[in-house]
Amino acid sequence: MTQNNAAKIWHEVASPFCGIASDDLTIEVNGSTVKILENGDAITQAGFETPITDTQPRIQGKPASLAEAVEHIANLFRHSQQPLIGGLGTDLNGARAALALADKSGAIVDSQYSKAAFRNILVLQDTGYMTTTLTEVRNRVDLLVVIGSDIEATFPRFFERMVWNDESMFGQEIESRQVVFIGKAPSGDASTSPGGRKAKVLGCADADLPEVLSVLRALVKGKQVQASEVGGIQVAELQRLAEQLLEAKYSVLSWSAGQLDYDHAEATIQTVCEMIKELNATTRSNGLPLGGKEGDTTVNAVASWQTGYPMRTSFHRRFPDYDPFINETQRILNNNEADVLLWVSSFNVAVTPPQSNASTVVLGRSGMQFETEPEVFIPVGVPGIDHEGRTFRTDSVVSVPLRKLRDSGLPSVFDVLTAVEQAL
Amino acid sequence: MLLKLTGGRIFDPAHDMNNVVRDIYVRDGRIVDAPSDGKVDQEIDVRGKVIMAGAIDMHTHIGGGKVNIARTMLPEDHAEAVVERTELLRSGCGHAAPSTLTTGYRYAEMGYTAGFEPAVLPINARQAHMEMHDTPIIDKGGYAMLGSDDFLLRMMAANADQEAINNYVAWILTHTQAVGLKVVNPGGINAFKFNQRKLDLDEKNIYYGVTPRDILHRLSTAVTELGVPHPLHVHGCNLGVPGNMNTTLDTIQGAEGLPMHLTHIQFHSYGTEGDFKFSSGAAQIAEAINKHKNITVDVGQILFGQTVTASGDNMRQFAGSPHAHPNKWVCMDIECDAGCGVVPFKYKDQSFVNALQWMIGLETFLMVDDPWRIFLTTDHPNGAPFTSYPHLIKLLMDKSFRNDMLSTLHPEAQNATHLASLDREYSLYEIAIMTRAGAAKLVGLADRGHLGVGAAADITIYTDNADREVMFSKPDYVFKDGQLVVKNGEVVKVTWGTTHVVKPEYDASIEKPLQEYFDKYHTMKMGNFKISNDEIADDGRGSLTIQPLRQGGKL
Amino acid sequence: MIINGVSIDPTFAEAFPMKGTRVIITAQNLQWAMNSAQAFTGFATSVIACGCEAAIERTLDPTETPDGRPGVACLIFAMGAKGLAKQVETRAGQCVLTSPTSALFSGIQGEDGKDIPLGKNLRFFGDGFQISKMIGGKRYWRIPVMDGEFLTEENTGVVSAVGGGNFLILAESQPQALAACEAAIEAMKKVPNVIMPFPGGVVRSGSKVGSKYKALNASTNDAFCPTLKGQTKSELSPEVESVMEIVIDGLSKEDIDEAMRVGIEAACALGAENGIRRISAGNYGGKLGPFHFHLQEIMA
Amino acid sequence: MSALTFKLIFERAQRVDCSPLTKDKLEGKTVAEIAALPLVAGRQPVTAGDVFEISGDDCRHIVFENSSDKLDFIGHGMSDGEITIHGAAGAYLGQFMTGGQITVNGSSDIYTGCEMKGGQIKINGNAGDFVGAARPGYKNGMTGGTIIISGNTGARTGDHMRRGMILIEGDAGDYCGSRMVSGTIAVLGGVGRHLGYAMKRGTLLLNQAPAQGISANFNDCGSHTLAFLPLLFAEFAKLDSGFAKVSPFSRVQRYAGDIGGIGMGEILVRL
Repeated sequence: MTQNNAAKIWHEVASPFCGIASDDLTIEVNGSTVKILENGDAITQAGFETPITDTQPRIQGKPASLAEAVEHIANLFRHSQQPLIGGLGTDLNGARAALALADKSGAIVDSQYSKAAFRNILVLQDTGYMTTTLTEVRNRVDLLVVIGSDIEATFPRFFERMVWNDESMFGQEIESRQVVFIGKAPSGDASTSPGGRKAKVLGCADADLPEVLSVLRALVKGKQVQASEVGGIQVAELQRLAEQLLEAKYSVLSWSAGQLDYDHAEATIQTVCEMIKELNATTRSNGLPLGGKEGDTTVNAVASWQTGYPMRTSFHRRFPDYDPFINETQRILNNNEADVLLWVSSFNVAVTPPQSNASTVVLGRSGMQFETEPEVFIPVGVPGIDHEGRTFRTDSVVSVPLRKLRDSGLPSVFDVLTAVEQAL
Repeated sequence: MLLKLTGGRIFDPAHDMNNVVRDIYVRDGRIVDAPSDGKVDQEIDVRGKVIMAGAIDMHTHIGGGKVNIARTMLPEDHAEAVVERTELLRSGCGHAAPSTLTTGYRYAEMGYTAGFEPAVLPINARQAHMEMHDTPIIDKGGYAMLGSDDFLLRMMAANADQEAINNYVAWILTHTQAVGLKVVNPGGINAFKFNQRKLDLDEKNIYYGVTPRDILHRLSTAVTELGVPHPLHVHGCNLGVPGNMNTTLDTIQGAEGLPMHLTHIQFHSYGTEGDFKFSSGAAQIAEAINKHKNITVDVGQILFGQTVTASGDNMRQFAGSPHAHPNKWVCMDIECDAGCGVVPFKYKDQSFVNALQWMIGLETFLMVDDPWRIFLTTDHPNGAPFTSYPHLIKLLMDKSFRNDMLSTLHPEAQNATHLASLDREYSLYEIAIMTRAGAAKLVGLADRGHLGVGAAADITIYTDNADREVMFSKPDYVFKDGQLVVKNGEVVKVTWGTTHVVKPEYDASIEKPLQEYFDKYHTMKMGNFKISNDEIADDGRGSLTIQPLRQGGKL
Repeated sequence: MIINGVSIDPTFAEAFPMKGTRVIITAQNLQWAMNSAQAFTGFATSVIACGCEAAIERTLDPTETPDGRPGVACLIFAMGAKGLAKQVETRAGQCVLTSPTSALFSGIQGEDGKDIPLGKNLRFFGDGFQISKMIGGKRYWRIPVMDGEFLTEENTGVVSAVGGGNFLILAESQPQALAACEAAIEAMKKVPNVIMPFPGGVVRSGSKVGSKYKALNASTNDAFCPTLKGQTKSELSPEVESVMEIVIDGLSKEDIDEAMRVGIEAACALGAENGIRRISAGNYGGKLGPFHFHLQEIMA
Repeated sequence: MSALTFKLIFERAQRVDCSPLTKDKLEGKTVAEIAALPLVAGRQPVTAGDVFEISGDDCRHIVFENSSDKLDFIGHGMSDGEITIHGAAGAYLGQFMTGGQITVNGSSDIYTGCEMKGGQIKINGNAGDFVGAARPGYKNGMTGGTIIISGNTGARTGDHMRRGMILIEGDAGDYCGSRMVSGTIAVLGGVGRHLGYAMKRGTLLLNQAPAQGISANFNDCGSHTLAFLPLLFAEFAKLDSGFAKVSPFSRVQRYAGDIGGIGMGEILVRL
């Protein structure tokens, strides 16, 4: 790290900190200080501008060289009854290295974001879905139904970029777009049209979403519904929405699985996805799952192509053994089934490892604070700031290149994990 | 290090060598002349064995979004085919949607040294390359997919001149790092977004007013004028629709002499005769292919069993979704670029339609005269997983085996084919054309698919065996770029192949409208859309091989 | 052989192999079970023209039925399993499915697990609303109907059976012949596994093989027709003025043996003093059916 | 002959795959041979003898003593015989079993009776989530047999269940009968939320009305006397279960749903 570099301005910078991977950021880098000049928001700001505080690996709290730290980790792996590679906030090559290490060491892999991701993956594996991607939404959506999610809280630029853009490719009058929220109401005004039209909100508690969506699906199919109200929503209101969905030319139903934060929310998502398929009998309608930040989509994609399975796969049998319930980080740690936890969180200082009895190794973003000092801590570079990388957007179709914006000298997750693998 | 392969029987159609006994010398990954001093470092006695160049699969869905959706969607398919790791090899899974690592190993174990992903959505090309990067041993490359992308359709609706379209095509090929151009259900994927449910060759896209015929003409012209060796790779209209043979015949006619490759032709050769209103159009299609020397095809043979269909053609995949087995499927609209549909499917030998599909594929193989213009594919995994190639080769080379199989199929379907009367049996030489020399020529790989001096030393050596399935399942030796990677059908060394691309020149002025288009309508910046050469090299394992353009390219 | 003054002919009844099944019809009360059962077994006297032979075997106490309601056991026989299936299905569809409060069960285990559809195809009457239930290894269908749900077991067992057991009662007068038949039937009804398929269990139109009319292959048994004593080669002595037959189908030869035994016994109990003169039986010379019921052996 | 007994030597940290320990796989083996069988327990190789103290010789009756909820796949694919477990059982108890009987004197973990085809599982305790369910990606949960739980079940009881019976003497958790294709789940105690969610067909028979009522994705079909219930209770009467002691009823309120899907499932509540 040198302090005397002249400030450098970067354009068209992609953000890995939010699942829609906005790639229009303008960023100024001065030494190791990063500042967003244009198109930032609360989430990208924290992501890019968190300063580097520590650069030195530590073993049991004591400074160590990277080589010593790597050897220490390798040693933990050699003697482990069952290692767990968790967190997995990383980019393409970090995911590749994690999987190679897991395969070699018989570890279990899981991601910090699996809880949310699996609400969609379990639907994919059961009945599949019809979905669309951001550019299609931006140009075609005429009715956006947001399910159980306050999108702007976690995807602050979603409405600005995908719904209230200046122009649609197909001559659609942008102001005519309809937005309906089911469940949570929006926390801000991002969903309000440029003309000042507020989104319609059919509010209900999370716990009522399963039934509300099932009733909506019944109405879309023209089925008789006896109830006059579900979860506090008048069935007549849902009937109107069902008619809107049937009339729309290109409706989009969106949810953020991270915000559908209740047990078995996949059942609700499945209801929505099956309804979408049914709508396509006569018109076009698509789902748009929103998520995928900080490597969430990336690690599932890489794991799928390298092993056939997404996260929550164990290699302890020398082949990929997938089990989304047994191979869940918190369950494993609660039951002391892993004795080594290798935690990767290269994007977010707040994503720290869960407390457990396992020997914990952290490949974390510089500045991470711990309640309990891990056995080993290696500050690693942030993909898209400290080294090049690639990350997938929420739609698992588009991936964007992440650039190296500064020369921090911090190793990448790929570097560290590859070194550990080779040391084994 | 000079390696000598002594006394093998060479089948090298690129040099008209049909079963010629000759020694082969390899140095630094290349085939070289015999050393003047006769000194070699290593010699392998391959007397009596069959030597061919490494096989090339010119149409196999091995990487990219739709394949990965298939993988994630089908844990039950993997569970029956998990692959244990070894000291040398990574673990993974096989069958319908195998993991990338297993894909590379399995291809190599069958003597294949290259595979080409035929449906690279430009917007998803980065992912396709990531997956191919993780596919060991074999070379790879992709065909970028256009034809339903709004940028092209906008140009066509605005009557842009061909030069501009050529520029756009060249720009796409360059920046998606592709080796060829593909079109899938031309304009149909786009039309589906406007809720059109079918689009025949001369049917207009309701928004753009553009027809599939226009798109095929524009794109095949572009490919030809740019000098891209691989002709436009066409997945035609009406895939799987009974009666689509007429559309296909019309497409062949409409190519107007321009080179065109019609892929998985089996799925496009259906008539409507008989009680089931479903019949074979293979004879008419084969006749048209025989007549039109500008046309090449690959078959997309189906074989019975569980697989998964993965296609950019979401219009047709949506139509086919009621047949999903097991009942789960995905359709996507993608980025004003294209779409995709993933539908698991089980081909049943007692189903009339499936049995006839099997017959139509084989009829096509046997009735197209010129092995340089027809290619062996199952459209992996759409017709069957690529691991069934040795079985397919046996069907082509062994008439009695073929007829034995035929006699077990749906009886009504047997009555609807004259396959049993087709006596042709492919020779080893013809197999070598189809899977090596012809494929390399078709894809435009100058230094692959042959055993001449200067060629890359991708060499497969088999023990001749009357049971061709056994023979082609397990080569004795496979060399990739001169390195012994497979011995007795097992991987002994893991290497990483190269990525074949073409780099046609284009006028940079095309970036002006593109920039505007990206900024106005897209959710990604043009600069981030482009895939750099460094991304192909990636962590150092990958490499780029730029294949020469055909002479006479306009730009 | 003479029992109570009644002579037992040294002849035999000749019977044929058939396929049979037992079904149980239950309802809210015995009357409604009976209504359904009577219709189910109606017009089923002879396999030749009816396609099957069927009758009520006996009524069932609620403790004896699968669903704890009053019920009726019916036996139904046909020449083969296929024909039996067709008859069972048609009759169940028209006479049980339609009958208020009824439910329909199999009352027999098939030989080697062989069975035929009972409600299996009736379920389609439910138009997609039918519900399948596996209970105790058996599949049942619940078919929504206007009075609630029609419950039917999916299949019923098929067993080999014997059809055409018979004996003839020769008496001095018509009322006496009938009285003897009534006594016989009353006794035979208590025998399990058999039915007497003709109305009231008694048939007066015994037949012979063949006819002077080419179109017919059976015709009146003139040798036993009392009014023809002088016109044909009669089997009847002058004092016999009326002959009636009891036909028996059963699940096994032994069951028919038993039914014939108790029936003849009851007829004979009335004795010569009530005008009962002879017991005989019908056969075709032993060429057509493998089962022979020798009257004197049965009564020995 | 005495029961073949596997006594867990010490509570292990990693989960143990006990699928090799069934009659079908052990028949004809000596205790020494059995002790030498490799078992998967975490990534370190172990043998059955490392994990269990093994005694007895009758593999028709296998007993697990000292059992723990980390012993997975007990009775995996068994076709007959009997397994008795003293203590807890882990995940996937009786997965794919086609016959025989498993008794747990303790509680079982997730996926009890996963995709089982026949036989009987009796849990004298509680069962975890996904009783009788299908693994992710698979379409059919249990397709036959009977699972009896004397205590409570977790969530998603009978998810994707296709045939067979699940009898819960205590309470059923949330999403009981979710995505059920057919079959019968009967509950003596209470039920959680989202009862029958996305069920296609099948019967949820409740001895008492759900405390929270029936949700809007089910329509009321009225009160009825259903002829099949006496048959069902006659079947219950044969079981070693609290269900044998319930006085049979056939008068129920019938609700049909989940109306969001094909809506052919039913909830029957005792009247």
